[in-house]
Amino acid sequence: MSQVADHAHTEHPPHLHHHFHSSAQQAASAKLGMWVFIAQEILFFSGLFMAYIALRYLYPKTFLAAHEHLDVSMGALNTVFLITSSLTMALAVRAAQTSNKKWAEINLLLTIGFALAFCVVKYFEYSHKFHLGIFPGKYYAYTHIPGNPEVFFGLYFVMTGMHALHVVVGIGLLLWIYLKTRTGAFSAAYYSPVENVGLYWHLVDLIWIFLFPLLYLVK
Amino acid sequence: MTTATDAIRPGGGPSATGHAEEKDYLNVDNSIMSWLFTLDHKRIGLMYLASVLFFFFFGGVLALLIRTELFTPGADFLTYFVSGKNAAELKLAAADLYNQLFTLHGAIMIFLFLIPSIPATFGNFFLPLMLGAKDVAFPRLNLFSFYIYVLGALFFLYTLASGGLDTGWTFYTPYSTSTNTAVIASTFGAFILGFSSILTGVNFVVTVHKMRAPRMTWTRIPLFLWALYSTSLIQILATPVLAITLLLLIFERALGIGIFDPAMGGDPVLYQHFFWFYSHPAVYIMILPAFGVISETISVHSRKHIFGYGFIAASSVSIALIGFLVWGHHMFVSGQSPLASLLFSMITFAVAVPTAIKVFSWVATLYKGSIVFNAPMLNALSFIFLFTIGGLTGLFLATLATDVHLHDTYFVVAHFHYVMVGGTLVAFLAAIHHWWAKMFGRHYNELCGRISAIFVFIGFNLTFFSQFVMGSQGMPRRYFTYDQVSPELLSIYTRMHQISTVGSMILGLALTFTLFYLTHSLFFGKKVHNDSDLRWTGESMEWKAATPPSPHNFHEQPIAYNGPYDFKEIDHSLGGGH
Amino acid sequence: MSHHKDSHGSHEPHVLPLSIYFGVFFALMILTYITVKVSQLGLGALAIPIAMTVALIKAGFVVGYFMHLRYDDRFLSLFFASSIVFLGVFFAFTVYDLGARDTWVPEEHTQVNLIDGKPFCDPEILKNNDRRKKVCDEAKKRGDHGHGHGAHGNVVKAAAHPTPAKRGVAKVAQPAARPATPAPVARPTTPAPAPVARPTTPAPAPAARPTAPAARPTAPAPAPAARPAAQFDAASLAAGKKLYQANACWTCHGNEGKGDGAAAAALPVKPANFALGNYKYGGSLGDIYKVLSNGSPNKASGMVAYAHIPDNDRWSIAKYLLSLKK
Amino acid sequence: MNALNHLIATATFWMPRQASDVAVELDNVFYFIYYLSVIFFVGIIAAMVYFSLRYRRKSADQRTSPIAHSNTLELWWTAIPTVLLAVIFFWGFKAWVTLNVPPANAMEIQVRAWKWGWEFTYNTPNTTFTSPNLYVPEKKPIKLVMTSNDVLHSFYLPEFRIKRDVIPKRSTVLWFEARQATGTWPEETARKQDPKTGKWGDVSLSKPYNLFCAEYCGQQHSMMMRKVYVLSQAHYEKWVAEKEKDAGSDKPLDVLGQELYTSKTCNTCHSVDGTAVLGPSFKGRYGAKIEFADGTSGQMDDDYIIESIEYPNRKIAKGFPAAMPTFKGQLDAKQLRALVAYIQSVNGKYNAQKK
Repeated sequence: MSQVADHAHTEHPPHLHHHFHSSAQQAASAKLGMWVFIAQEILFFSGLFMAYIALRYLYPKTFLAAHEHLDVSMGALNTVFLITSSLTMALAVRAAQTSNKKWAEINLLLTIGFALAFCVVKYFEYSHKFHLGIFPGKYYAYTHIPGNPEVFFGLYFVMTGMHALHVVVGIGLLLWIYLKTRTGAFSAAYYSPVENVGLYWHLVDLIWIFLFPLLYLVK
Repeated sequence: MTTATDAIRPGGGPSATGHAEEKDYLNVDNSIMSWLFTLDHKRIGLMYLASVLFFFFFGGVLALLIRTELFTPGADFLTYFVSGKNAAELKLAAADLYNQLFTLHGAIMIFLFLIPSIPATFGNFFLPLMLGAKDVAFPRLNLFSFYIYVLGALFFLYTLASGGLDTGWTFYTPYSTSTNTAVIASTFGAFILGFSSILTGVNFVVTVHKMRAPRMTWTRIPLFLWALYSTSLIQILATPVLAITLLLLIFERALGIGIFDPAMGGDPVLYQHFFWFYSHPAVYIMILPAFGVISETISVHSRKHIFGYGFIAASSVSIALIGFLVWGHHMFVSGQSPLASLLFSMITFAVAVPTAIKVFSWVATLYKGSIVFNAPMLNALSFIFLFTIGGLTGLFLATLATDVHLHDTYFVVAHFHYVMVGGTLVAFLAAIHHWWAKMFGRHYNELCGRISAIFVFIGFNLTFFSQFVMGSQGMPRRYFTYDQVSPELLSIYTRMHQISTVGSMILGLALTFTLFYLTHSLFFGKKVHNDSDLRWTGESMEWKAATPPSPHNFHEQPIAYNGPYDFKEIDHSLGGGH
Repeated sequence: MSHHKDSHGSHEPHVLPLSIYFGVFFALMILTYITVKVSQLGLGALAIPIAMTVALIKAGFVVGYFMHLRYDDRFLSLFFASSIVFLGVFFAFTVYDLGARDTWVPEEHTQVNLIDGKPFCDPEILKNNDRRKKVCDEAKKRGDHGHGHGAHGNVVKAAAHPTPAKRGVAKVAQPAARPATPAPVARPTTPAPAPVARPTTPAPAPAARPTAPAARPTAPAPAPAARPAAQFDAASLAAGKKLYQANACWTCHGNEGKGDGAAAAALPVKPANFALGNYKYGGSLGDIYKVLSNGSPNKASGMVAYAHIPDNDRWSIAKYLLSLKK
Repeated sequence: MNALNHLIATATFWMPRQASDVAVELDNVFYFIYYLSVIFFVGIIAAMVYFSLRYRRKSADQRTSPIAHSNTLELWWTAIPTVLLAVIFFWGFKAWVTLNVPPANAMEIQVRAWKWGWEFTYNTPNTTFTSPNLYVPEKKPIKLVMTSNDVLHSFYLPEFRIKRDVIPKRSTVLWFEARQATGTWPEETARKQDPKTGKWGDVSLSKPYNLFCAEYCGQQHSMMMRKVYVLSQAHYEKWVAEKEKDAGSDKPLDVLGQELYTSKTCNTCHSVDGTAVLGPSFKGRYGAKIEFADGTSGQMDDDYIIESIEYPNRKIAKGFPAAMPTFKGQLDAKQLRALVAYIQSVNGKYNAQKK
């Protein structure tokens, strides 16, 4: 593999791909790629928020009546979990940047723990609704909410379900990063994967920051 | 390091004078695994080329079936393909078949050919070469997006097997949520294809930003890359909305969540907003790369610097941005509020201006050039002819008053075929002929190339100009039979349909002929030993690489001393110019 | 911007001090607490803007510090901002369309949501919604309060046994009378809760009333300048008059619509006097049509919903009532 | 009929015949854009062909000009198209406003689209009737209030240049005014030999307009076409009278009774589930002895019901306000019997045979 002329003075670091000239270029490319992916995710969720706005405009009373059946305490708990997991994720990235393997592993485990807690709370919330007969769309069978609650709960399950799916994917990524950290793959010179998974996780938290007030709180 | 001064001979690298034993990207490793799991952007480009062409011809066959059926007002041709006890039952079964034919023709052509064709094939192949880079920024992501494309295509084939699709490529609710054809399978297929498009876009944006050759500033990159950069912006920012729309449609059918389905309390016009917010920028995804190819071929084959480089680059990006504001002109008669239609119509006229600038600049490039009528140039000139008609007829559809009459008629069908087939397909042909020698190291038969360009032009005009007349006379779109029409309209429709069907036969033959002589040249075409054998070369960086390029494109990093259009034939003593 | 300007060789990461991380964390916690408390004050129409601004501030913290955007390459923030702008464009145009649908022709307003606010098992709705009919019949069979959520219902406060005290949860027959005063029936074009524009300011703010041409197109088209209140076509006025008689509206509203019908004496809430034009819930064609279709928002009044009258007849009656105004 | 031939003559190469004044206006807009486009198109293509031929490569090293751009040229070919586009936009918008705002005195017809057919409902002072094809008087603005039963359809009259989608659970509006009659009522016919089959048959002489469905709606999207007949005012009234005559219907008594129970809004004061609203409930009292406000009492039988409908204040039930209006003159004998039958069926005492 012929070396590019201006690369002679540093030996070839293991993580550098052949088609990049310097690890700075590679790190910058990875970060730009991740941010472009995040822009795309934002527009993906924009469709759901647009559906929320349109349906709330069509059914104001139903939305008010139906969202009282959502449990604010569970939602708030989830918000706390996600924000703390965001903190521990940021600390994990910082630890990787300062080649502090031990703290990186601890923070990653904490992040995974909070993410799992989020899923558990979500499980209880869903199971309680199913118990009441509140199923999405045409399977809806709870007669105590006036107006058109099928639409509200259909939207509720799609939005929180899509977000929960992203949380589960996030947990998978975090596990993959955790295993690679244990094998000592990351250091101050090469921490792009940790940073990118961190960006993805903060995006998941960002989405929930908007989901929580819109669905659970707004009167 | 070869210095720029002795770059008289375009092939800068030592391999240019090397002999056959120097390995190029094609014969470096001939095992199947090396092709299927390649990370080389050139090989991925070729794999895209093969699959894109397969689906193009598959969609083309569907089109020929549709045209043959419409040759006569009544239901006759398709009744041979269906079974039924009596004439009425045969007619209804044939109607279902017809609906599936035009739906699959639309969906396959758009999702599987038009969107990936130029960006994924020539973009993958030439973007790194033109930037002087070794590969795209994320090669594994590039291979992953190819296999997502294949997976999406498999879903479409599965749809064919399991009951077809009869909702039209637009999947409008509430019909798409109530019909019993395989809507979920095809929407999921389109959803996956969307990701292939997004990831290609991510790859291209990062590559253009971060991996340009030394001294290659933003004003020195070829216009083909400006077009691909704008296309990638649209792919990244518009396709996710299609993804969420199709997902909601799948939930709508499976769970009946009632966002779009009026039976459950939703609003079908809201679906049209969601759908067209993606689908109008998508038509710019299809046409912008074609603009890029035409800018390249026109300037190379008239050996002249492109006229108004800055304006063309700026118009590519501005088309991409304004393209996001105009989707409502698809919904003027669909129950959209009159004031919103007014707003959309106003902004749609704003998009027409940059497109006009491009066409004027291409024609101005020909002035005082040294033009040769080879296959790429003939296709480029026919592109300008056909795209000008396509663009101008867009004015009728953007104007509020005339769109009410012309919406959902054959006028619209003719308009978007002039822009898609006359535009993107003809540009695709121009690109294939322009870069054929560079890609495969073999020459196609020049006479065949010219004949195919001319016959595609003739067949195309016959097929679709007649549809303009039929459309403005009121013939609605997606009609299986038109025999109950009043007599004086019936005579017009029948004559126009017959001309159109004959034209489509000529177009079909011309394209099959093109496929034939190109594949023939792959095996028996004259080999290109060194760059002096090439019939033409450009000044952008892909011409500095070997023919066909080596696995890692360049032996040493090329430096962008001059712009992509500073041909040696340009005589600076003639005065004028910047 | 070519890559040569970046630092050669290994890439020194820009590391933030720990204090910033924990500072941001506490800020987020406090902001979350604020949102939850503010939402319980029940500010009505103000709730959404406040909630959104707080959410935006929180998002700003996460994106700026946790995602490191403040210290990174300017193009990243540009790209992130562009995705927000396109999101805003998508919202602005669609909400603008939803809001302005029937500015020129009243019959065009979206009728799909007329069931909003009606009880779930309202007999009118069940007539043409057999899915719901099955659900309501099952609920009746299992006793009226849904299947067995009884005791541990406290987790979901509102879904507790339908105690009439705090929440007028719908008894099957009686429509849910929300304890709050009957909010004026907002004309469907001015959406009661301001549409949620999620982040920052989407490009063209969705003005409640489109500025360009006046509410009615006063362009020099032969169409009348403004639609005068009482001047509808003779045929639908005649049809309206006939239906006014046939459906015994005169029993309460009187023959000339003065609200002096025979039965008016017995009604707790006096019927409206159309001759004087004192329409209690909005004087436009759409408002009268809505009261006719949904019944009077004031549940105490005897004005029930006449949804069984065909949709177009209701429009004719509404026009006839408008034409009674002297 | 010669007026009709003149009308057919208004068809041009690009456009079908102009059935309304609005169509004339729209054709003007169409042809304005058409000629503008032809000018631009010819200009561009002529320049392209001329440049390509004039500057054909004659020798291998033919010199080319270094001209790369010129700001003045760029400025002009941006400004001129923008101005022209603005003109097109405004003219289009002005014509579109007339298209979209129905005049106030337009005659209203209800249109219902369903999977694969149209139905037009006419509200006349004394009855309502439906017709599969659209019959309209000439020179009179017609307003169509349209809704769909199932999926999206689109009401398209090419000769009137108007089109509007028809959406389920929502009504959309469209208006037009026919310039001239397209035939008479009853239709004049002439015996003609069908060229293909050679059979003699009488062919109608009227030349109706076409009604297409323009939004894809499934299997028979192309087969739900209908005709629009424009009649002179006199012929139209004759047609309406004919249609009204055969608009009556014969449903079973108690079903007719139930319809009257809601259409005459008895349900406002009398319920059918036993609970009293304003007046006594129909259920549970049929055949029983009931007291009246003036102390007397009597049996609630068929005669009492009919009497109370026509003269409510004669025997007012005890404990209920004297608020019932008289329906005398609004219900014919058959309808009264139908209401009695319904009250019997509510109390389960209805037997179909007894007329």
